[in-house]
Amino acid sequence: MTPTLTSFLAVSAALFCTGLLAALSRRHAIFILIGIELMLAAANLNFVAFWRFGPEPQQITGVMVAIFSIAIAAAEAAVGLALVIAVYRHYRTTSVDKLDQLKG
Amino acid sequence: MSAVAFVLISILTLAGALAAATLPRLIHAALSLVVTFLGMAAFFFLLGAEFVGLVQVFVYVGAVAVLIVFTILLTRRDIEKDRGFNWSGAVIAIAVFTGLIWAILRTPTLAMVAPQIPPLTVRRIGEVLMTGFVWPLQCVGLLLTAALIGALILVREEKR
Amino acid sequence: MTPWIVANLWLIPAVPLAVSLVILSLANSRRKGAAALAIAGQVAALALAIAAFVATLQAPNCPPHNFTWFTFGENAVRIGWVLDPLAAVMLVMITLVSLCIFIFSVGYMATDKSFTRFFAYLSFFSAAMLGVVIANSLLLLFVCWELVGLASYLLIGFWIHKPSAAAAAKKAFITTRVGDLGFFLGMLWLYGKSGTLLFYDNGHGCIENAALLSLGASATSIALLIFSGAVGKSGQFPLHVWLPDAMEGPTPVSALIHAATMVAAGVFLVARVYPLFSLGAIAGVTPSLTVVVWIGVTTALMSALIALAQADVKRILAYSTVSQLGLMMVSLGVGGVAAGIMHLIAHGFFKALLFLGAGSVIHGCHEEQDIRKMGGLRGLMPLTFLTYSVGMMALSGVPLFFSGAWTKEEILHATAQWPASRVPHGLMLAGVVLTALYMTRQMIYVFFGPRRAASARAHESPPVMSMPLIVLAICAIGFSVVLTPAWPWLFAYLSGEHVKFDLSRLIQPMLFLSLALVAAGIALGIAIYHKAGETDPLEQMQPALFRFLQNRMWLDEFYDRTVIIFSWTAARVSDWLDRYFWDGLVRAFAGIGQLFGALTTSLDEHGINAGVDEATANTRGLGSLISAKHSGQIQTYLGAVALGMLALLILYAWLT
Amino acid sequence: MSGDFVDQIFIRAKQLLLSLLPGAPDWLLEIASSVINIAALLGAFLTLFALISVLERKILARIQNRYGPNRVGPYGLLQPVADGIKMLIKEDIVPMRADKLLHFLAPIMIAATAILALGVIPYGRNMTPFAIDGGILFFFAVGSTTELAVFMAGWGSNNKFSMLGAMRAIAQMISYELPLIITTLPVVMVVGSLSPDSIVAAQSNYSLGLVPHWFVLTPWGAAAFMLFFVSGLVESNRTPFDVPEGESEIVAGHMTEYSGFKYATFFMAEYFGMFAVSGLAVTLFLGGWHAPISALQIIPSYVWFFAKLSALLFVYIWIRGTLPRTRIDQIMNFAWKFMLPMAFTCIIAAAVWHYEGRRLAGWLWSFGLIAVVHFGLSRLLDTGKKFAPRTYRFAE
Repeated sequence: MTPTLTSFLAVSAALFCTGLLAALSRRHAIFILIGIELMLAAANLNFVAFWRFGPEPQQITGVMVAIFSIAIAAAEAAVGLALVIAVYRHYRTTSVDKLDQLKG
Repeated sequence: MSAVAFVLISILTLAGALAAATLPRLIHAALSLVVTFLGMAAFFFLLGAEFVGLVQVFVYVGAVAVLIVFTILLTRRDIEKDRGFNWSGAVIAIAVFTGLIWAILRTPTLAMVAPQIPPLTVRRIGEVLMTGFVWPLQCVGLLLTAALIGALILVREEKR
Repeated sequence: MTPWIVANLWLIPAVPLAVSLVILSLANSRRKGAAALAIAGQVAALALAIAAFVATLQAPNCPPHNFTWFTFGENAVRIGWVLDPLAAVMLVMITLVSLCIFIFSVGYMATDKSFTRFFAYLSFFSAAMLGVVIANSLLLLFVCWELVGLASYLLIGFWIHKPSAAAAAKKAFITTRVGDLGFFLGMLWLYGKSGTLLFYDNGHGCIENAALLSLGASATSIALLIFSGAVGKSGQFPLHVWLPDAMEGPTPVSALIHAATMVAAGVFLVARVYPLFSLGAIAGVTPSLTVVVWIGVTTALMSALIALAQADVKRILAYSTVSQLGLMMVSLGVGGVAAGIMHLIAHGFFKALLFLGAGSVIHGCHEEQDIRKMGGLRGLMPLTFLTYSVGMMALSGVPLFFSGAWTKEEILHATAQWPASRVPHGLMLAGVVLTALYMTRQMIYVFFGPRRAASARAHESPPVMSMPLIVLAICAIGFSVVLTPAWPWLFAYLSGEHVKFDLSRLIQPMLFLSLALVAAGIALGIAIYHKAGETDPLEQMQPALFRFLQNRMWLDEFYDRTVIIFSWTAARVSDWLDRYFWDGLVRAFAGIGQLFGALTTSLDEHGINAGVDEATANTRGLGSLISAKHSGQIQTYLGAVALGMLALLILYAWLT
Repeated sequence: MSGDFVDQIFIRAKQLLLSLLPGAPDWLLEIASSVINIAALLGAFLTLFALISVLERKILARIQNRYGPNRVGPYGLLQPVADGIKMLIKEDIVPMRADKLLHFLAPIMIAATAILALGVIPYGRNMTPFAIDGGILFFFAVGSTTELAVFMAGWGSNNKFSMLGAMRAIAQMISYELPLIITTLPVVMVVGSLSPDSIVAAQSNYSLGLVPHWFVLTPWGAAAFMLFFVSGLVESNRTPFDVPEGESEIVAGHMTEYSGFKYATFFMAEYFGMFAVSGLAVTLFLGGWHAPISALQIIPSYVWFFAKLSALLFVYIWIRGTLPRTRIDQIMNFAWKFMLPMAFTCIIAAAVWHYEGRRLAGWLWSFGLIAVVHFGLSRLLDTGKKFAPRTYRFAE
C-alpha cells in the first residue's frame, strides 16, 4: 500500500503522543524538553506531508513553515536547556515535581 | 514513494521516539531522540523535501541533540536514581492518541495518494525565502540572536 | 437766554444738603460752628431762592432742565428741575421760614447736648423739602418726598431717650409710609401708562396734554392714588393720627415741619399734578376733585372740634394746622388752586410764628406744656404775647391787616362758586367760627386770667428767640399787602394774569360775612372762657362731648382696635402659617426624601450588597478550589492542556 | 579530448558491472549502483588511508631529521598492514562501569559520518558517488553529527579524562563549524547552487588558457580557502589544534578507553574526516577535478583531484610537524574573534567582486576590503604581549 496522507498523519499523531508521553510521564526536566522537541517534529512532519499531498506543490508555504519552525525549535531548545541548567545550579535538582515554587 | 521505505522509516522513528520517552537512563533517551530526528529527516527525504531533511539533521542532530547531551552532562551530579514512571501521563497520551487517530480516520478525503510533483530544488526554496518570506527570515534571525544571548545570560555562573 | 439761576436751580437744595453732611462729620462739641454753618447755608439758599423768584418775574415760564439719570436696557430714566411761579413762591417761603426757625432753635436748643446733630437734621430736612419743590419729575419728587419723611422721623424722634418720642417718630413714619405706598403705586401706574415721569418735557411730559389723553379713564384712579400720598403726608382725615403725636419733637421741629413745610408738601403735590386731577372736568368737577373736597372738609371740621378740647398748647396748634390743611385741600378741590397756594404760604408764616411763640412760652414756663397750668403771661412775656396775638389774629382771619383773613376769604369765595354742592361752603364757614373759637380759648388760657402754677416764674425769651418771632410777625402782617383783592398781585402772579389796582373790589359781600363770623367766634370765646378755671367750661357744659373730643374722637383707639389688631393678627396668622403649614410641608418633603434614602440604603445594604458579597464569596471559594489544583507540577498543567484539547476534539466530534 | 576514454574508465567499468544484472527491477539496479559506488569509494580511500598514515610518519620523521618507518616492506610501505594487524590482534578492553552501548556505538558512528561525508564529493568528471542537489548542506549536516559521536565516546568510557577530552573536542569543533560553513557561503553565493558538481563546473574554463577560473585565485576565494583550511584543520583535530588527544595532557582524549579495533576505527575516522574536509576544499576552491592549465586537460580528471588532495594532505602533515599545540582558550578566541568576522568579510568581498562585474576592478575592490578588515582585526586583537625570549637550559 503506497503511503497515503492518512498514514503520514497517523505516524505524526503517534509521534506527537509519544512526545506527550515523554513530557507527561518522566520526572526529569530534560524529558519535558525532549517531549516538546518530539511534538514539534511531529507538527513539522504534518506540515510537509500536507504540502506534499496538497493541491498545488508550487505553493511551498508548508515547507517554509517547517523550516522556520525548526529554527525556532532550536532557539527554544537552547533557552530551555539553559533554563534547566540555571535551575539545576540554583536548586541542585532537575526533577520536575520538586520545582513547584509557583504552587497556587 | 516506496511503501517499504515508509514503513521502515516509521518503525525506526516511532521506536526511537518510544525509546526516548521510556528508556530509564537519560543518556540513552537522548541518543534515541537523535535516532528519531534522523528518522524525521528520512521522512522529509521521502516526502521530497530534501532541503528540510538536511536542515532537520543539521539543526536537530547537530545542535539540539548536542545541547541536550551537554545539559545531561552538566547536571550529572544529580544522582541518576530512577525517578519512576507516572502512569497518568501515559493514560492521557493514549487518550489523546486515540482522539487524533479517530479524527484522522473519520475524514475520508485524506486517504489520497501522493501526486507527482516537480522536485523541490534548493533554488526554489531560496527564491521563496528571499521574496515572500524576507520579513519572517529577519525575525527568526533576531529571535535566534536573542535566544543566544538569553541562554548565555541564563547559564552564566551565579555570582555568589 | 435762560438766566443763570434757572440752569443751576439744583444748587438751592444742594447747599443745605452739603451743609448737613459737613455738620454730621463735625464732632458734637463744635456747637458754635455747626449753628453758624447751618444758618449760613440757609441764608445762601434764601438768596438763591430770591434770585430765582426775580428770574420768574422777568420770564414767567422758564423751560425745564431735564437730563438722563440712568439707563436700563434701552429706555432711560430722566429727571430734572423746573422753575415756575408755584415753585418760586414755595422756595422763598420755605427758605425764609427755615432761616427764622434755625435762628430760634439756636436759643431753644442751647441746653441740648446733641446740638450739632439737630442742626444737621434740620438743614438735611430743608434740602429735601427744597428738592420736592423744584423737582420736574414725579420720581425725583418721590425721592425727595421720602427724604422728607426720613428727616421728619429723625427730627420727631430726636430725643430718642424719651420712649414716647421714639414711638411717635415710628408712628409718623409708618402712617406716612402707608400714604406713600399709594403714591408709589400711582407713580408706577402713571409711568406704565405715559412712559415718562417728567412733568414738563416740552410737550411729552406726563401731565402735558399728549400723555394725559393717553391716560383716559385711569387718570382719576392715578390721581386718587397720588392724593393718598398727600393725605398721608399732610395728615388728612384717615392718616392724620400721627401729626398730634409728632409734637413730641422739639418745638422748632414742629414749627418747621408740622406747620410750614412738610405738611404743605401734600398740598403742593396736588397743586403740581393738578392737570391729572382736573382731566376731563365737567364744569371743573371731576370725581377725584370731589373726593379731595370731601376729605378736606371732614378733616377741617373734625380737627377743629378736637382742637377745642385739647389741653396741650402744641396739640391745639397741631390740630389747627390739620384743619387749615383740610381747608387748603378743599380750596384745591373746588378749583381755587391759586387761593389754596396763597393760603398755604400765609399759613406757613403765621403757623410758624404761633409754634415759635408756643415754644418760647414753653421755654419760659420751664418745659410746661399744659395751658391749664399757665395764665396771665401777658405781663411776664410781653413780646411773646404781642407776636403770639398777631399770629392768632392772622390764623383766625381777622380782616384788614392780617394775611390769613384775605386768603381764607379767597378760599370761601372759591368754595362758594363750587357747582357740585353748597354744603362744603357752609361747613367752611362753620370752620372759620370754630378756628376763631379755639384760638381765643388758647389766648385766654395762656396769656389772660390769673397766674397759675407754671406761669409763676415765667420769664421772657432771650433776643435770639424773640427776634425770629418779630420777623415772622412782620411777614404775617406785611404779606397781606399782596393779598388784598384791591391789588391781588400774588393771585395774578400765581395764575399768570395781569394785575391791576382797583380799590373798588375791596367791597365784597363775602368779606363782610367772614368778618362777622370771626367777630362772633371771638366773642363766643371770650364769653365762655373769660373766667375759666382749672376745668374747662365746655367740659362742665358737655362733659361727654368734651371727653369725646379730648380723646381725639377715640380714633387712635379705633385704629388700635382695627388696623393694628388686623395687622397683628395677620402677622400671627402668617407666622402660624409659616411655622406649621409651610414648615410642615417642607418637613414632609424632607421626610419623604429621608424615607426614600432609607429605602435605597436598606435595599442596597440587604439586596445588592448581600448579593454581591454572596457572589464574591462563591467565586473566591471556586478560586481557592481551583488554586488547590495548582500543584506547581508542570506536568499536571501539560496533562490538563492535553485533556482540554481532547475535550475540544470530543466536543467537535459531538457537534458535527 | 583523447583522454576521454581513460577519464571515463571507472564509469564504464561500473556500467559493465551493472550490465551483469539484466532485467533486474530498477530499484535493485539503483541499490547495485550505489553499492558499487560505495565499494569503489571505500577501496580508494582505505588505500589512501594506509598510504597517508605511513607517509605522515615518514614526512614527520623527515621534518624531524630522522627516517620514518622503513623496516616493514620496501621503504616501510607495508607499515600500515603491520599496524592494521597489530590493531586487530590487540585485546579490546571495555571499562567495567562504562556505558557498554555508547562505548560500542561511538567508533561506528564516527566512521560512518566520515564515510558519508566523502560520498558527496565529485572525484572526477561525473564521478560523484551521490549527486544530491544540496550536496554541500549534506556534507555539513553529516559533519555536525561527529560531535555527537565524540561525546558518546567520551561519555561511554566513563572516564574523567575522556569526558574532559570529549568536551574540549566538541567545544572546539562547534566553534569552528561556524567559520567552516560561512566560508563556503561565498562560493555557494557566486555559483548559485548547493550541489558540488555545479560548483566544480563553475570553475571550469580558463582565461588565456593559462589562468584557471578557480575561486582560490580570486581575493575573497583565497581568504575563504585559508579560513576553510584552518577550520578544517580544527574540525579534524589536527596538530596545532589537537588539544583533545593532547598526549601530554589528557592521554588520548575521548579515545583513551579504546583499544584494539575500536581505536583503529577512531584513527581511521580521523583520517577520513581529514580527507573529507580537504576534498571539499579542493572542490570549492581548487577547481575540483579541473586541470590547472587548459593544455593539461588530457590527463584524466580524477588524477587532478587526487593530486590536489594529496598536496593538501602534505600540507596537513607539514603543519603537524612544525607548529606547537595551542591552548584551548586561544583556539576559542581565535575562532570567535578573528575567524568569524573574516568569514563574514569574505561574503561581502565576494558580493563586491560579483557586483563589480568580476573584472579587475572587482578584484581590486574585494582585495582592498579584505586587506583593510584583516589589518583592522589584527590591530584590534593585538594584545601586545611579547613572548619572552627563549632560555635554553640544558638538562644537567
